[in-house]
Amino acid sequence: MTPATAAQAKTKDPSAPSPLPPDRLRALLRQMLLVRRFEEKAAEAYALGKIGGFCHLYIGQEAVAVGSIAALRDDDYLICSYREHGQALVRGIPPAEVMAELFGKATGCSHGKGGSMHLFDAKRHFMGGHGIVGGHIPLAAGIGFGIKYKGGDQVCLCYFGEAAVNIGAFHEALNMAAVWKLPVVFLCENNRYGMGTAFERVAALTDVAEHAKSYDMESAEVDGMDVFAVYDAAARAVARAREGHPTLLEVRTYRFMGHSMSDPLHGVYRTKEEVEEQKKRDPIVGLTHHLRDEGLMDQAAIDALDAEVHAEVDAAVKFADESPDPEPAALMRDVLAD
Amino acid sequence: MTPATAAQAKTKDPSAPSPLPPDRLRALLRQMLLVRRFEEKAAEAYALGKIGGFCHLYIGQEAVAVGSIAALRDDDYLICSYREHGQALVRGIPPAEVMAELFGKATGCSHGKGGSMHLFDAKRHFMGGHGIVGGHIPLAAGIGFGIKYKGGDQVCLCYFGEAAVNIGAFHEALNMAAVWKLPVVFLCENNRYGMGTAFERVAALTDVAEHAKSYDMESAEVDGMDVFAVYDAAARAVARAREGHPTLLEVRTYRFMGHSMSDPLHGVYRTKEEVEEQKKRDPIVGLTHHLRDEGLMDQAAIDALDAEVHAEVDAAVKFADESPDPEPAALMRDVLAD
Amino acid sequence: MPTLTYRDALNQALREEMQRDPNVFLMGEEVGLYQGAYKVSRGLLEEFGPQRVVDTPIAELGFAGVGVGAAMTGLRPVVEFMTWNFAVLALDQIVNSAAKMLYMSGGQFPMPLVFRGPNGAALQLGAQHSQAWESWLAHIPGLKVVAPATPADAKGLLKAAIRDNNPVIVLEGEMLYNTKGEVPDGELVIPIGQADIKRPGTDVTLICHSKTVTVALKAADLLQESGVSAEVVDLRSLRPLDEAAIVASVTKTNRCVVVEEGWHHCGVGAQVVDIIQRDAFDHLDAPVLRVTQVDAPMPYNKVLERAAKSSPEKVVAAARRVLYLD
Amino acid sequence: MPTLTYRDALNQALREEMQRDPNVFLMGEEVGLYQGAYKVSRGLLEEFGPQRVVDTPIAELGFAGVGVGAAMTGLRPVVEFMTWNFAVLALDQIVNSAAKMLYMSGGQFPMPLVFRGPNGAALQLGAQHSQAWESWLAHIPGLKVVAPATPADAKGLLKAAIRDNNPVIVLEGEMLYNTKGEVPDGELVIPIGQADIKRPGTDVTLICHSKTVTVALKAADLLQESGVSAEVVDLRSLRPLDEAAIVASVTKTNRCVVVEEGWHHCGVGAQVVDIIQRDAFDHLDAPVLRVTQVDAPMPYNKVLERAAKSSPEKVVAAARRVLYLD
Ligand SMILES: Cc1ncc(C[n+]2csc(CCOP(=O)(O)OP(=O)(O)O)c2C)c(N)n1
Ligand SMILES: Cc1ncc(C[n+]2csc(CCOP(=O)(O)OP(=O)(O)O)c2C)c(N)n1
Ligand SMILES: [Mg+2]
Ligand SMILES: [Mg+2]
Repeated sequence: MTPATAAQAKTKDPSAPSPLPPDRLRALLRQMLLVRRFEEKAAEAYALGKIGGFCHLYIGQEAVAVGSIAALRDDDYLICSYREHGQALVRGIPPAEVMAELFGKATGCSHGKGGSMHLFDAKRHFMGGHGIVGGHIPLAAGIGFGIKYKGGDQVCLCYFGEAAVNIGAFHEALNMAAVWKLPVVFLCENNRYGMGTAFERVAALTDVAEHAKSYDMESAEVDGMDVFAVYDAAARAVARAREGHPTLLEVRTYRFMGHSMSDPLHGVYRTKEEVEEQKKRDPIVGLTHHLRDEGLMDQAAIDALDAEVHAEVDAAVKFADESPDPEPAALMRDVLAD
Repeated sequence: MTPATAAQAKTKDPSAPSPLPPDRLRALLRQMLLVRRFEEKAAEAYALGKIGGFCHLYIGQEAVAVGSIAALRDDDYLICSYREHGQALVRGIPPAEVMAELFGKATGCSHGKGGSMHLFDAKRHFMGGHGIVGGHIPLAAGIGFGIKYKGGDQVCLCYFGEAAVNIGAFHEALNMAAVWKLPVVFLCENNRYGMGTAFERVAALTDVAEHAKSYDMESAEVDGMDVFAVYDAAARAVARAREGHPTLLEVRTYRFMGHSMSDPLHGVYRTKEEVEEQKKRDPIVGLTHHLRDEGLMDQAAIDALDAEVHAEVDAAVKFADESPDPEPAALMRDVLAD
Repeated sequence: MPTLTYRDALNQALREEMQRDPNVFLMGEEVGLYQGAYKVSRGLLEEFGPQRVVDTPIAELGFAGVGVGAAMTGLRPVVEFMTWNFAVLALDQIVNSAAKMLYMSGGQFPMPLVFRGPNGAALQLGAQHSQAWESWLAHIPGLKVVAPATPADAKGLLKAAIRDNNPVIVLEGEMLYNTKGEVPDGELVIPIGQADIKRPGTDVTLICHSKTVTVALKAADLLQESGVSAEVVDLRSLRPLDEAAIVASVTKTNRCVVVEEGWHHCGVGAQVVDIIQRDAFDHLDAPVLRVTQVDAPMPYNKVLERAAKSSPEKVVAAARRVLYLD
Repeated sequence: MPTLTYRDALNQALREEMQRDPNVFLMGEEVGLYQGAYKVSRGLLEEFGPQRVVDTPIAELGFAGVGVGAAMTGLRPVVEFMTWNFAVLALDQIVNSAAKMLYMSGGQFPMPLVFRGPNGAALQLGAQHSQAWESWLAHIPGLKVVAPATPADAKGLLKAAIRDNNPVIVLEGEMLYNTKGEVPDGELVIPIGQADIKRPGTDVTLICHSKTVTVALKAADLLQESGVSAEVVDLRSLRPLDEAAIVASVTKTNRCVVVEEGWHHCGVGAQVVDIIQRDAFDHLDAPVLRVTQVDAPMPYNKVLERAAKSSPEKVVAAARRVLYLD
C-alpha cells in the first residue's frame, strides 16, 4: 500500500493531494465493504430470481471507485458503464435505492425502469450506467462541455473497461475533450478481460495509457488494488481537469467474479489459479492491513464496521423486496418530457 | 527532391527500395501530368454541367498517388476515399472510362452508377472510392484479411485524408490490422484541411503518425510533394506489409483546389497567399526540374509528353461525351446478385 | 410578410432562439468559421462566438454523444449533421442515448436536444449521399421527427424543436434550402404533430412531406387539368403523426396516394396506409397507393436518378388509378 | 428426424457450410475461445482453427467493415453480432458498404456476406439491450433479411444465407436459442423469400415472424377454444416479403392481424398491411389490426416488460375485433 500520506512524505511532490485524515480512511474502508457486501447480496438475489437481466458485479474492483470518488466534490459528475453498482453506492445513492433498482422496483433510483445497467441519480450528478460499450464516453465529454459552457469548475469522471478502448467512440471523445480542453477524467478500469477475451488478444498494445499521447493528453498507470494509489492519481487528474486539462487514467484491476451473473468465473479464458492468485491482491484485505498496521483500526473495529455494513445491505434487500413494482401507468410514462 | 537513387546512395540503407530506372521516372512524370490534365478537364466539364454531384479534385496531391502506386505490384489492392480520380488513373483505369464515369455514362468504370466518388475496377483490384469519411478504412483491413486468409502475398494500400483520423473507424481498423498482422498500408494524405477546417482546429495532435504507436505499428512522415520520398516510404511500407506488418504513413501534401467543385479555393479558412505559397511546391514542377537537372528529359521532351497527355485527356472527354447513358433497365439491375 | 429562403428561415430560427436562451448552442462540422456547409449557420459564429457555435471534428458518433451529455447538464444543444447521410454513424447515440435516456432514468434526464441537417437525395450525389432516413427515425419512441417543406414551416418547426424538452429530429433538404416563401418575422412556433393542408381538394388526398410536398403540389396541378381536385396534406411531423388530419382528409375524399422520398418497404407511407385502413376503412373507395423511390440504391447517372425518384407524373398515375380513371 | 435446439441447428448450419466451402469463415466477439456469447459457435474454433473462427475486438463498425472488405476479395464472411443491439454501431457498413457496393460498382463487387445474431428483447435486459431492428433492415434494398422462428427454419435459412451472393441479415433470438424442434440432417436449404404456414386455418390470418410465431400459435390455440380457426403465416423472410403468400391467406380468411416484436410506427407490420390493403382490398371484411411492442423504450421491470411486449392475449383481442366478436 502506498497511502497518500506516505507517498507524499517520500516524494515531497508539491502537486500531491493533501493526505487523507484517519476518519476519511475509515470511511474508505466502509465504502469498500459496502460495495463488497452489496454485491455478494446481489449475487444471492440474482440466484433467487429477484434480479433479472444482466448483472455485472464489481467485486475485486472496489478500490477503483472508492479511491477515485474520494477525489471528487459533491457537485462533480460521474458517468459509468453497466458495471456501475460500486460507483453508485460510493457516490452515496442509498443502497436501498440501488438494490430496489436491481429488483426493478418503483423505489429504485431509476424507478425500476433502468435496472442494474442503468442506475441514475440526477441530484447526485450520477449520470448513469450505460449499456453500449464505449457509448457513454462521448457523453462524458458532453458533460464536461456543459460544465465549461456554464463557467463551472466541476469535473466529470468517466469509468469504462479496457475493452472499450478498441471502439471508436473512445477515440472520438478523447480527441474532442483534448481539443476543447474539457474538465474530464477518463478512467479506464483495466481488469484484463472484456467478457471472455483477454485484452492482449484483441488490442495491439495493452498499454492503454499510451493512447493519451495521440491526444496530447496527460495519463497515468495506476495500481487499482491500492486505494491510496487510485486516490492519489485521481486527485491529481481531477485537479488538472479543473484547470481544463483532461487526463486518461489506466487503473489496473481485476474482477473476481464472472463477467456477469450469467457467465462463468473462470474457464477457457482464464484459469482458476489466476483468479486465486489475483485474490491475494484483494483491495479490502490490503486496506484493512494498512489500517491495522498504522494502528488506525483494530480487528474488532473492522468487524464492527463490517457488521454495520452487513446490516445496511440486509436492510436494502428487505426494502427492495418489500417495495412495490411500478404501477402499470409507469409503462407509458417518461417516454417524452412535457 | 530526394530521388530514391540519391537517398539510397547517401544513406546506404539496406532496406531502401531499388532505385527507379530513367524510363520509370519518365513514366511517373507522365502519370502526374495525366492526373493534372485530367482534373483540369474535369473542372471544365463540371462547370459545363457535364459532371454532377460532388467532384473532389486531386490537383496538388499527384505525387502521393504516383509515388505510392509505383511501389505496388499489379495484383496488389487499392482502396480510396471519394478523392480518388488520381489513384484510379495511376492504377491504370483508362482515362476514358474514368471520365465516362464522371459523366455518368454506361461506359464508365462503374457503368455510370457510381460517379466521381465511387470509381471501381475489380480487374485492376481498384476497390473503390467511398463516400463516408473513414468508412473504407475497415474495408482495407478486410481486404488485407482476405489476402492473408488465402495465403496470398499481396498488400492493400488504403488512402484517406487527415480528417478521417478523428473518426472511430480509423482506430478500429488500425487496431485490427495490427492485432491480426494484416498486409495493409494505411496512407494518410494530410493536406491540412478537411473541407474548410484546418486540422489543428479539430485534432488534439496534428502529428498523425503518432497514432501508430498506440497500435504498435510502424509509421513514417513523408513529404508528399516529393514523388521520390513518397515512393521510398511506400516501398518500405509495402515490403513490410508483405511480411504481415501494417504501416501508417502520414504524407504531407496540399490541395491546390477547393474541397470539391462546389467549394471556394480559399476564403475564411485559408488565405490566397497560403495557396500561392504552397503552389511553389508543385510536385510536377519539382519532378520536371529533377528530370531536367539530371539530364533525363529536356524541355522539348517534357512538352511533348504533356501534349500527348493532353490529347489523351481530350480523347477521354470526347469518349465520355459521346458515350450513351445507361439504358433504363440499368436502374433496377445489380441491386442484388444472382 | 418578408420572403425568405428556407435556408434563411432556418438561420433566423437559430438566431432568434440563441438570442432568446443562452443555453442554446449549435455544434457540427463546418458550422462556425466556414458558415455551414450549406450556409444555414451564416453569421452565427460572428454573433454568438465560438463557445456557442462549435466546429467539430468529423466524428458524428462522438459529437452526437457530446450533444447528449451537454443536454444532461441542462443545455439545449442543436447538433447539425452536415447531411443525415453521415448521421448513420451517430444512430447509437440518437436511439440508445437520446431517445431512451428519459425513460431508463425513470424520468430524471430530459433531453432538450435537436439533431438537424439535410436528409435524402439532392442531385447526382450517388448511393451513399442520397439516403432518406425518415422511416428509421420515425420508428423510435422517445424521439420527435419533423420534416418541414416550406420556409415558414422550417422556421416555425425548428423553433418549436429547440424549445421542446425532447430530442427532436429536424429533416431539412439540400434541394429545399434555396426555395423561397413568406415567413413571418419573430415569434413563429409551429406545434410539432400538426399536419397542414397545403392545398384543399375533394376527389383524392395526396399525403406528402418535405421535398415531396412540391411533387404533390405539381401533381395536383396536373390533376386539376383533367378536372380532378386533389387535396395535398403535408404531414410536417412524422412522429407524432397527425392521424386525425390524415383520417379527416381521406374520409372526405375517399381516395388517397401517399408520396415519400425514401424507399417503399417499411417506409413512412406504410404507416400512413396502416392508419388510413384502420381508421377510415369504410370510407375508402380504393386501395391507398404509394409513390416512393424505386427499390434500389440511388444511381449517379442523372437520367436513372430522375427515374428512381418520386415524381409528379408517378403521383398523377397513382391518383388516376385510385380514381379508377385508368 | 433428430430434435435439435435452435442454437444447435444454427451451429450445424455453420459447421456444414464451413465444411462445404473453405471460403466461409465466422467472425465476431467471443465466437472462438469463449464458444460464443450464446454458444452458437460451440466447437467451431476447435474444428476450423483461429483463422476461420475469429475473435474480434469490441468494434462493431470496424469488424463489419472487415467483413465487407473480406467479401470484396471473394470470401464469404459470417459476421456475428453478439446481439443486434450493438449492430446499430455497424449500420454504416451494413447500409452504405454492404447493401450498396454491388450497385454503385456497376455490378463488379457482389457481397456474399452474412450478418447474424440475436435480435430484439430477451428478459429484463432493459432499454438499450432490447431493440428489434427488423423494420430498419427490411427497409434497405441490396439486403435480404430473414428471421427464422424454428430450429429447422434457422438451419435452412442460415445455410441459404451463407450460400447467397448478397448480404443477408439473419435475425435470431436469445429467447429462441433453447427452443427445440425437428431438424433434418445435412442438406436443408430453405429459399429466402418464402413464407410458411405454421398452422392452417380459415377464419382469420395471423401474420408473424421470429419470436412472435410462438405468440401467434398460442393465440391460435386460444382462439380455437372459442371456435375461431386462425391461420398462422410465418413470414420467415422480411426482405423480400412473400407477398403472394400473405395475399393468398387473407384472400381466404378475409381478416388479418399482424404481430411483430418491435415498435408499431413504420414497423414491418405496416408494410404487410400496405400490401394487404393494396392487393386484397376487396377481400377484406375488416381493417387489418396490428399487435406490436408498446410505443416506449423497453422497461427493466418484469411486469412492465411483459405489458410492453406482444402477447397471445393481445393477439386474441385483436383477432376478435377483426372478427367483430367484441
Ligand atoms: C458495443 C457493444 N458491443 C458488445 C457489447 C456486449 N458486451 C457487454 S460488456 C462486454 C465486455 C466489456 O469489457 P470491458 O470494456 O473490459 O469492461 P468490463 O466488463 O471488463 O468491466 C461486451 C462485449 C456491448 N454491451 N456493447
Ligand atoms: C462521416 C462523414 N462526415 C462528413 C462527411 C462530409 N465530408 C466529405 S469530405 C469531408 C472532409 C474530409 O477531409 P479529409 O479527410 O482531410 O480529406 P480531404 O477531403 O482533405 O481529401 C467532409 C467533412 C462525410 N463524407 N462523411
Ligand atoms: Mg475489462
Ligand atoms: Mg484533408
